Amino acid sequence: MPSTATHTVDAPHAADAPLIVMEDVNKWYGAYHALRDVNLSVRRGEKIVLCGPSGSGKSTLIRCINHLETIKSGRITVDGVRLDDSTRSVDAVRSEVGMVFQNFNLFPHMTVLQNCTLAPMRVRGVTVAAAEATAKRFLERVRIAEHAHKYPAQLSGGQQQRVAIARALCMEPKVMLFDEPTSALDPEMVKEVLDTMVSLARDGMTMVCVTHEMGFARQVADRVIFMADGQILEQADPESFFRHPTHPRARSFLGEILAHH
Amino acid sequence: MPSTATHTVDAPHAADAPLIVMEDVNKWYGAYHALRDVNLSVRRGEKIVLCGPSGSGKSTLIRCINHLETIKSGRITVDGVRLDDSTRSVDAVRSEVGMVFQNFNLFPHMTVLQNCTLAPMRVRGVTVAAAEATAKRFLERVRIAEHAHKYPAQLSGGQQQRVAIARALCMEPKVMLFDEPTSALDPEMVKEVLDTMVSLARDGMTMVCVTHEMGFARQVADRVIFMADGQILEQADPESFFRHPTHPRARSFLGEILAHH
Amino acid sequence: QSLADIKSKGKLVVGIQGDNAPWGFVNTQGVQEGFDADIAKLFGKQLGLPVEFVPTAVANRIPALVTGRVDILFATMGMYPDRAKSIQFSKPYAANDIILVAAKGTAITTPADMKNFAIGVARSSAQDTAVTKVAPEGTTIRRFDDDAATIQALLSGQVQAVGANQFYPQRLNKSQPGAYERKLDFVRQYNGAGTRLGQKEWNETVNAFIDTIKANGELAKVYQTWMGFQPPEFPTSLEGIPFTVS
Amino acid sequence: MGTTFGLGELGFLIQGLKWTVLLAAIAFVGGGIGGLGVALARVSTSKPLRRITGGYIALFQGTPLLMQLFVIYYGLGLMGLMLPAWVAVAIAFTLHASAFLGEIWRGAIEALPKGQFEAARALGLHYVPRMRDVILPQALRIALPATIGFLVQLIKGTSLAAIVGFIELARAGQIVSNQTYAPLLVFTVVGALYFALCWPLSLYGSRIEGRIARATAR
Amino acid sequence: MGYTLDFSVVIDALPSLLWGCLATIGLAQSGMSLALVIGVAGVVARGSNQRWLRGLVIGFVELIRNTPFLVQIFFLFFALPHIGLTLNPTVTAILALGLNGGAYAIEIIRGGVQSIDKGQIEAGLALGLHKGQVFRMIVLKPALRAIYPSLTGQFIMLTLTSSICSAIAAYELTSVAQRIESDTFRSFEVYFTITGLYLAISWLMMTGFSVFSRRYFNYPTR
Ligand SMILES: Nc1ncnc2c1ncn2[C@@H]1O[C@H](COP(=O)(O)OP(=O)(O)OP(=O)(O)O)[C@@H](O)[C@H]1O
Ligand SMILES: Nc1ncnc2c1ncn2[C@@H]1O[C@H](COP(=O)(O)OP(=O)(O)OP(=O)(O)O)[C@@H](O)[C@H]1O
Ligand SMILES: [Mg+2]
Ligand SMILES: [Mg+2]
Repeated sequence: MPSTATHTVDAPHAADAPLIVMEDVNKWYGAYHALRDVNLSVRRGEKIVLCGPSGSGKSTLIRCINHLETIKSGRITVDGVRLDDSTRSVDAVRSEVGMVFQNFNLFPHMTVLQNCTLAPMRVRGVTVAAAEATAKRFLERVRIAEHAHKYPAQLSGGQQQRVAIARALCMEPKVMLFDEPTSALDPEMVKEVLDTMVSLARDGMTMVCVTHEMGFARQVADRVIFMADGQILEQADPESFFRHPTHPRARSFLGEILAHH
Repeated sequence: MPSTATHTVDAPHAADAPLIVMEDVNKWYGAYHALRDVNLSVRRGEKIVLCGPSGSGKSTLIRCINHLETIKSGRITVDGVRLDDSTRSVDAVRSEVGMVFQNFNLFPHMTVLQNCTLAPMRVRGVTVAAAEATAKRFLERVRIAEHAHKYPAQLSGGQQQRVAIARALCMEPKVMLFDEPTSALDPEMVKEVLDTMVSLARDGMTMVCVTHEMGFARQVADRVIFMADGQILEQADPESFFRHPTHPRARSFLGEILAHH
Repeated sequence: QSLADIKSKGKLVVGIQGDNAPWGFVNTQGVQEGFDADIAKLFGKQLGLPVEFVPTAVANRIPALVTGRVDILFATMGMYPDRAKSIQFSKPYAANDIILVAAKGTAITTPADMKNFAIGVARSSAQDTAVTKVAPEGTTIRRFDDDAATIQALLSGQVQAVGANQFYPQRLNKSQPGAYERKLDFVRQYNGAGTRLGQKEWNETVNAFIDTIKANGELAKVYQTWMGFQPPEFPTSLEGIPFTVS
Repeated sequence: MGTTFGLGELGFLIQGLKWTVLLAAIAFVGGGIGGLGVALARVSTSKPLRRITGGYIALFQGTPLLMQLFVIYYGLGLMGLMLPAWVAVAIAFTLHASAFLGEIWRGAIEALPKGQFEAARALGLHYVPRMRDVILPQALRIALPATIGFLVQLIKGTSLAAIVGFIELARAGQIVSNQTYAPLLVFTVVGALYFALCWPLSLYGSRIEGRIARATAR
Repeated sequence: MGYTLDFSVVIDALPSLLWGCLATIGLAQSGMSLALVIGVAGVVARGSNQRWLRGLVIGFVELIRNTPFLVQIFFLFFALPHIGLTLNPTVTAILALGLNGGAYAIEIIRGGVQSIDKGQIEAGLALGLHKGQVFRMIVLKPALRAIYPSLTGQFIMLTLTSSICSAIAAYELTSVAQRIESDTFRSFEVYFTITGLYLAISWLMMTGFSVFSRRYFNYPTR
């Protein structure tokens, strides 16, 4: 697959080259400057946790990576493919990037299995049988195979979110983006989803997660990135970030988050 | 006011009599048994935190107290008035019980001030001037007086929830019920609402709170009640409850809640 | 209801067509005009009562009469035995020639030729009755709400011929001079005034009035004004249509 | 006899337009009052009341307006109730509009979040202030676009009053067309007049709709 | 009033009335199908980035919604022949019903599409599906479900509107009734009867719609 997407290769496509590179990215919503000169590079297999106050641009950042938002200036490269607004580059990138949303966004009129087979069949042109076999494998993986023939509305939030993860995995992406995957869940369901994500991380998946689950960050993140006002203000490994946040805004943010726990 | 509501007084109306008494309460939703033989008595000035897994009946329990739900069997008495489905008893109880919802439920077509004066004027027959004076006092109290002439949509979630608290207080209730008042809020806003609730508790208000904010429970609760499957499984002071939960379901629930914090 | 009732009411309420020039129509000043209106005014003059017109459409002429909304119909009512079961007709006071009109080149010489064409008529009109009776089985007959739509259908080619009354040809030739002609003559049909069944005295009053205007030349004057020709001979009886209450 | 379409004819059509507006206004006011009652009955706790109004709505939404006018106008006459034409027409249109507006407003009331009802009840507000101060102002605002849409339908529907002898716009058009024998021209003008009357309303309706959509999107 | 109701003429005419009902249902069905096609196509065109196309759709919708059906059908029947397009009354009626219903359907379906959570579309795009695929496979069905009541309500209205098609001599229930009335002069009986028949037709259609909806929208929602 990747070989079809090499029409705008910028960097040597080697195994140690970064998987995602954002350079001087600026994003505006009308007059609002949502991302300011963002630079970020994600290695293969790296797990990144993105945090920061509401409105700081976390969602915007990860949505730019698979071109759900267009940027004003700067460059974004995913696995050697430069995102340049062309349909071909967008297609190439999207089929390598899986995304999981806060509100699951499962398709309500399709069963769990249909949710998982739709994209492989329509985008990759895989046969029904092959798509279903893959789907079952990943549903197994998120421990929800027995609900394959139910509709999303018949599942709990935690189960839905695990299906959403399986659906993204069925495209066998190189990187997974998570946008607050547990914040719409009841407290008891948070754990089952986090467990799934932890096991995914253990298997070596490259991940970029927006989340406020600090336990998760401690457990799996290689790097915690703190954003505010559309800028990356601090990056560090979790231990140092939680122990000694250097930026005052990061300190006060951590204070608020942890105060009532 | 209470003197007009004594037509079904069951207990001596003394200062040390419990304010709320639920005896053998059973509630069904169609074929679903939502509350099973619930017994609960709340003293004047007592602060109770209700917790338990989703669907355990916490909301149902507090909604029964002010007759938003009708019960199948058992007795509920509030400040000596027996709730017996008669309009008079329901009126008497509702005007003594304030309620704050998860989704604020402010009236969007009225200003903050109008939200707060509506019920005192229509239910208690208070004059506009008196109602506004009271409203301003309580808006002051929740530190939101400067927004009195704004509409709910112009406020943040935390501000809206504080208005909802003030609105309930304007009826000068004897007890306040809270149903997950912070769970629809962004993390940074949770604190301002909890602070308001803490200060209310300090002033001696009788409170029954459904919440998963364990910090809050530790700080103000006189008693933590754990529910599951429509039953009260455990009651204890916060320290013992968090240290040594006796019921296995309470233990696993606490484990899940606290795991990722 | 008798003459006395109407006199005591102080006015004569007449059901009339509101949109069927030149028989009965409301002009652009909102005033009721036409052949029937003039006849009704003569009747009012004879009774010494002011006339109030209630414009009706073809479909509600009879309901307006039988529910008592009007005292009498001067509403271009063709006299048929079927209608005579619902209302009481007077003696005839007008005649109407029912014909078939088509473009000059259209090959219609006998009623049987109608089968090859779509024929338009105004629904429930005398033309409708005549064409329906004469046309061979299987002829396409299209029934429109009124004369204007029927004529428009012919002009725009939606039908190739129309069942017409004596006024159609001049209308059609005004928009396309010399293009249309009379193809077939069906019937001469007579119009009478309508009253409710069983009102003997009221029917006699109306018949007496019609006799009077036939005799004193008033009817001829009205004929000249609206049709440009003299009234024909009127029959003294029609099969199945009593002119008087028996 | 025959005339051509000129200023006099246009004036006549505009006379008809006045009746169209008046009829629509009567229907709208009558339907507004009746519709409020129907909507409240539909959301009430009384099952018979809900059933009866439900049947009433089904009847009036399930038959053509033309038939309703005819049956009420002449049906009342047949029952011996002789009303002036405009009263009969006003009754028919009021009944018609009540059914439609009642259904529109019921939908709007039910579309409100349940929390609004509960918050009002929890504050101890009784039925009348609960409806008047909390529920209806919000429901009517949501329903405004649909209400305006129905008003446009109603204006167009008054054309059917012609069958009971009203000379409103459509009927005036028919009359002029029968005098000028130019139905195409006449009905183009009639269409344009209806459009001139209805379009501003429609525009206003969709503007409000947009505003509500933006407000609820937040 | 000296008038007694006599339904015997209606009973005699029952067969032709029932044929009229079938004709009305046929007209309505064809009109609805056309309306649905116009509706979906119109929504797609309305969302195109071609300005003139959007303008055309908006203009069409406004024109239809703000003029009476009678004027529209007259126009099609009498004006189209002037540009060489002579359609028979039935075809004209179907076309008029389709265009009229289509204009309303565009607005209704558009509302349904807008009611779909933007997240659904984004989830589809993020999976690599194209815009057209997202519309067909993800948006359309839930959107139709969301607006199903208003769409079917509009279709019932369209069926009742078809009674106006008698004005261009199309064959349907009202024209049959008018024919019987002009033969028998039994206006009340005929109008009472067809009022009942229209009620039966709309009831039948509503039943059909709800059966279809239970079949097609068979997935649960919260
Ligand atoms: N479509 C949009 N149009 C205009 N402004 C937008 C849009 N989407 C986001 N914004 C603004 O951009 C800023 C960043 O938004 P973003 O959603 O990326 O924040 P976030 O860090 O994800 O916040 P949260 O924690 O609340 O999800 C916010 O101020 C937001 O209001
Ligand atoms: N109106 C209703 N009709 C039917 N079942 C209901 C209704 N309301 C609640 N239930 C059911 O009753 C049970 C208890 O509901 P309740 O809302 O009291 O739970 P809860 O403890 O407040 O849960 P949560 O933490 O999710 O708010 C649940 O299983 C719920 O599905
Ligand atoms: Mg976000
Ligand atoms: Mg709850």
